[in-house]
Amino acid sequence: MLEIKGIVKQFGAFRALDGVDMTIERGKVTLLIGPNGSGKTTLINVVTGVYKPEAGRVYFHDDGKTLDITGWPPHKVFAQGIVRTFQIPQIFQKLTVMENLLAVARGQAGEGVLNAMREGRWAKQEEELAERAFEILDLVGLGDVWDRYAYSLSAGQMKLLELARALMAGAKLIILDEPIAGIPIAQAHAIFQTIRDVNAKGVTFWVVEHRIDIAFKYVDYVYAMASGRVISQGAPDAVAKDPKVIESYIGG
Amino acid sequence: MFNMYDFLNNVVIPAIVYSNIYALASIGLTMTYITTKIPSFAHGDLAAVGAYATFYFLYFLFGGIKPGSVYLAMPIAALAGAAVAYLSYIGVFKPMIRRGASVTVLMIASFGLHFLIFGILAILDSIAQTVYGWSTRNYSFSTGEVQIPGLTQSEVTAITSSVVLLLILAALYYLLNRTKFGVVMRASIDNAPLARALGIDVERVYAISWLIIGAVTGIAGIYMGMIFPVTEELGWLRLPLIFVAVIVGGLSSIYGGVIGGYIVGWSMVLGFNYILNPLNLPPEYQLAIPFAIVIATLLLAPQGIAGLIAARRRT
Amino acid sequence: MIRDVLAKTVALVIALVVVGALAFASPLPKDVRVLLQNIEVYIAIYGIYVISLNLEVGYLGLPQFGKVMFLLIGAIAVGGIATKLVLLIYQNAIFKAMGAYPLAKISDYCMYYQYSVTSLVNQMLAQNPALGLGYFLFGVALAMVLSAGLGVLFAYPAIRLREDYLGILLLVSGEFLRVVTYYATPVACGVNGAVIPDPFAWALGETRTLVYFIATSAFLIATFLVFDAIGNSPFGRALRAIRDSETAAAVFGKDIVKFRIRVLAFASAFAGLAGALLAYYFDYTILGTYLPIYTFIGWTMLILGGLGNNVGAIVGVVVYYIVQTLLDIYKNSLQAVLHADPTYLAYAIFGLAIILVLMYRPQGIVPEKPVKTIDLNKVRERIQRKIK
Amino acid sequence: MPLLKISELNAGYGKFHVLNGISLEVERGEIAVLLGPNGAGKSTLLNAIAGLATIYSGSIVVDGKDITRSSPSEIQKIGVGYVMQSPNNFGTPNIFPELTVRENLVAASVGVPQDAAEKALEEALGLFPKLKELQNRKAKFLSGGERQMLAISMGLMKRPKLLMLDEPTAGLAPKVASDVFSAIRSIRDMGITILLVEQNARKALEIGDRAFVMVTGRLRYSGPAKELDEEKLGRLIMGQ
Repeated sequence: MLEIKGIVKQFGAFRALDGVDMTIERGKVTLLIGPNGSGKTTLINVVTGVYKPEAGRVYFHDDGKTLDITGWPPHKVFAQGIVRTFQIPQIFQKLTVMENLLAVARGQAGEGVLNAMREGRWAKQEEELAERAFEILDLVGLGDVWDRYAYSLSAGQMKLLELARALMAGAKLIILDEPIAGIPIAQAHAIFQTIRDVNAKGVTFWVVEHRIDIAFKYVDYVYAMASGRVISQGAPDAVAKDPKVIESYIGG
Repeated sequence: MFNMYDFLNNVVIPAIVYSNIYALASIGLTMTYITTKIPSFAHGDLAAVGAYATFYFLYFLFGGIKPGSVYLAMPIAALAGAAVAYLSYIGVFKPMIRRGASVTVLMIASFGLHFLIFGILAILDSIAQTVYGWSTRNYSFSTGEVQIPGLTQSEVTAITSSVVLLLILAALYYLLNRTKFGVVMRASIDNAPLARALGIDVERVYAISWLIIGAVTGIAGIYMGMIFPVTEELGWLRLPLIFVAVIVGGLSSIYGGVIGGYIVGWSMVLGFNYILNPLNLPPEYQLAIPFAIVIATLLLAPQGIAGLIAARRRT
Repeated sequence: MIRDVLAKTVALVIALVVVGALAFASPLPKDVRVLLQNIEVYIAIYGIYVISLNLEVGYLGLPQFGKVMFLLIGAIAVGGIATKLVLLIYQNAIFKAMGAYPLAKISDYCMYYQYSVTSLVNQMLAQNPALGLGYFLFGVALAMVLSAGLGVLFAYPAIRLREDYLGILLLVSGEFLRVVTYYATPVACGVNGAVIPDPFAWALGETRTLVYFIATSAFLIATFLVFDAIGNSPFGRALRAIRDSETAAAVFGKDIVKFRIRVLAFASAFAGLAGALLAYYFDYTILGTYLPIYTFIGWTMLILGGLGNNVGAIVGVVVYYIVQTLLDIYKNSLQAVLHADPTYLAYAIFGLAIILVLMYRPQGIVPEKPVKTIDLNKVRERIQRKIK
Repeated sequence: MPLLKISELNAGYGKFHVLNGISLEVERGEIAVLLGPNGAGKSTLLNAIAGLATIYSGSIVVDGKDITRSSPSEIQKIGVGYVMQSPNNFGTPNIFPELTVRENLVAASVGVPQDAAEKALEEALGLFPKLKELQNRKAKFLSGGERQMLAISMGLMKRPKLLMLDEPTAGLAPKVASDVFSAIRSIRDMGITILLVEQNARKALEIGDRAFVMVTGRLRYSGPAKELDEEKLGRLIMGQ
């Protein structure tokens, strides 16, 4: 679904990404690991249009078409159905859980100042959106707290809310940046279980996560990066045993 | 024909006096901003507090204002300004910052504080008049300036305010660069999380900076009182121009604020003499000149003077 | 229309009718009624002003510290432009009576004979209520259009900058506009102040107040309805999302600058409307009096009442006027105790109140409620039935 | 009596739980190294000891004194020095960029009597001769290695009993990194106990006396550094 070819990203004299090739398969959950400073977040930023790469291309395959999305601005990448989350949850604190979802739905007729007053123009759409939002909330396990204010959620629920919001925005590919950082273990497992559940409905995932002992149990394919290069890839078990990966964590 | 005497009297002297006043007031507001990130709407009121403290002190002591006596009252003005500023920080801003208040919320709190100080000053003023018969309203401090034979009062004020500004800048420079407290204060401004990790009580450092802010602004109040009528609005009416000076100065350096104050003062006086007067425009338009400058600054160089200097250094 | 919004609007109408009846047709003593009448008109006007401020501050989190600018623009539209239009219409009649064309030498008109001209114009307007109404509506519409345009224009340099810069720029712009228009005599007679012909000159005494009460109340009701409707719509929800996290809103495709411009234009238009109503009701305006203090009085009302809630906005205005009026009533006895004008006490009280509210009850008297678009509980039940 | 004793510590930042039941002991005069993948909670543990994180339960005792509820400055007085990661989790560097090298050291000596502070300053400049040459340069103009040396010197200004170092060699060239490691050894030789968080596990195990391995907020290994070989470490980190 996403094809990354020979990406190079340079910050001054520092080569953050040094020819990265990666393929994110449709319908799979792909994990990206690597020590600090290995270039994981930089790679996400290149794909989502925050940075422009010096070399290499990013292709997005969807609906039987191939788009070269290299260097597209963030909102255009978003428009293609690629949504990312942040390490620190950026939720709308004083909106309810439900509103957090409704607020990010695409193409809302009621978001113009004049249309806002004409309920007839958006009420039907709003009903449909609400139905979809409830389904998503039930799917990620936030169905019971839909009318709570977002600030009252636990840290784990906030991460789930970010996931739900990405789904609401109509994402085909969701890029998660450390979805279980700072989450107690039981809840962390629950989040990955939810990721699998959502994945079963056809959404592709690309996850960056440090807590590999948990993450490995839930993913289909793993890439390991070190110093701006891919050093290993394959099934979770194989990557976990790869001496190069262990070396990257030990050697520094 | 260029007339040196007119030029001195109509341009240089007033420009220096205005500039010094706005520079003095900008020092405090810039410090408020770089320590606690609050563009405080109550800043002008600190100047009014200084002015009123001067009045009450001198009336209490001499029953009026005698030549040179304002300098006797200067420590009192500084003390009063410092006390009110310190209380504002400890009582209002510190607890709100601790609770994670946004800049906008802090700005609103600061105008609540403005209302409070303003109201109290006005009430005290009325009491002073009706109960003690001290005619403080719309008074001017110009009679309290020292008298130097052969010099007009404006000329003396131009000199004394420059001396005071320089002394304060020198004292601040010494404090910030040559004392341990100064190093600690700059450290707290530069990198507060690290300062905390190193065991520096950052809140205490800020509280002390508010003392300094209040003291300097209290003194600014005395000079404001020399050319503007003293009322509870003394500082408040000047606040928009102080903001202009601080923004033009770049909101990040005390010296930038002083330069901003000079730009405000000179632009008003030069604009009055060489634009408004020849074009027969009303003199009050001189207020519009600094406003136009700040709008231009925000459009072209939002980082202000300090930002421009920093940018030059980088290249 | 959303039922909840309609219900609140109906409640507002009933409240206005009840106090209207108390003020104009009740056995209360005359001075009490006059007091009530005046307060009601002010509450209606400031209600519009604060509701529009709420959209900017409470919903979008925009630091609108230049709000008074739009009262000023309203005053310019009425006292500076609409007034001149009426003078132009009646210029021949005025020339016949006074021997001069009022607009020919504006400074003379302002300084020497604007009072006599206006009383003449009022006599003629009293004969022609339709023209009066047209002149009234023209002033109001002009105020709204000018405010919307200038609001965006003045905010534009800082619209992309941080909140503190934007807030200060708006404050300074208000002062800029005030100084420039005040000292330019042709705008609205400068330091003399502009006398404004009364569009409802046919109504005299208490009837005039009643007309203004009805007019301002009608505008308040309309404003409330419009702002509460857009507040409880996907638009209002998007604004609050931006307020809570600009980063996330931008990531999910919201164009923040576009929303800021829309809100500024829309809210400013209604603040301009409030300014126009104030000018007409007062039938006199001095542009120099539109000081930043009125921005902050608006904020005070909003903070006390409750940010992000239009009911709170009105409650805040009412509370402010109740305190103000009580201080007015006990003015003399307070003055004796305090040895000072109680107005100053009001400042101190409101200042303290703002600080205390921000520290201990930041949600204000009436807290913000979730945006109500459709009945979500119903949707929820329907879905749960479907699952079963 | 161990210098540092942590029992059943649960900690994090506000709502974010990071550490789960950490118990460990560090003896006087040793170099203890704390290893583990990113996000394991190593920095959070150091922050918790320094009084900069939220502690939900458990206790931290330094030199016989319970510091679980103490403020950062009290903890420093008891004798804990902390050299943060750069940038740390507040997003700031571990030095004051706008201050000169000397001023950085002066700022770090807050609360130390004047003569002791001056002595410590001379000592710190003696430990890193390079810094002595650069003492009047603003810290923002220093190289990466010089910055780390400055940060370590700042940690020493209060003559701590325990010095905590968070990734002092991150992003440094190998030559510079090994200078830093030898400096850490000489600090230990001054009698200061060291708790070191390192990405470069091999190097760290070389100089360490004791090792801890953390994975996802829990302690997975605690014992002599020599007994922790790379294979074992690899298995721990990979969660197997």
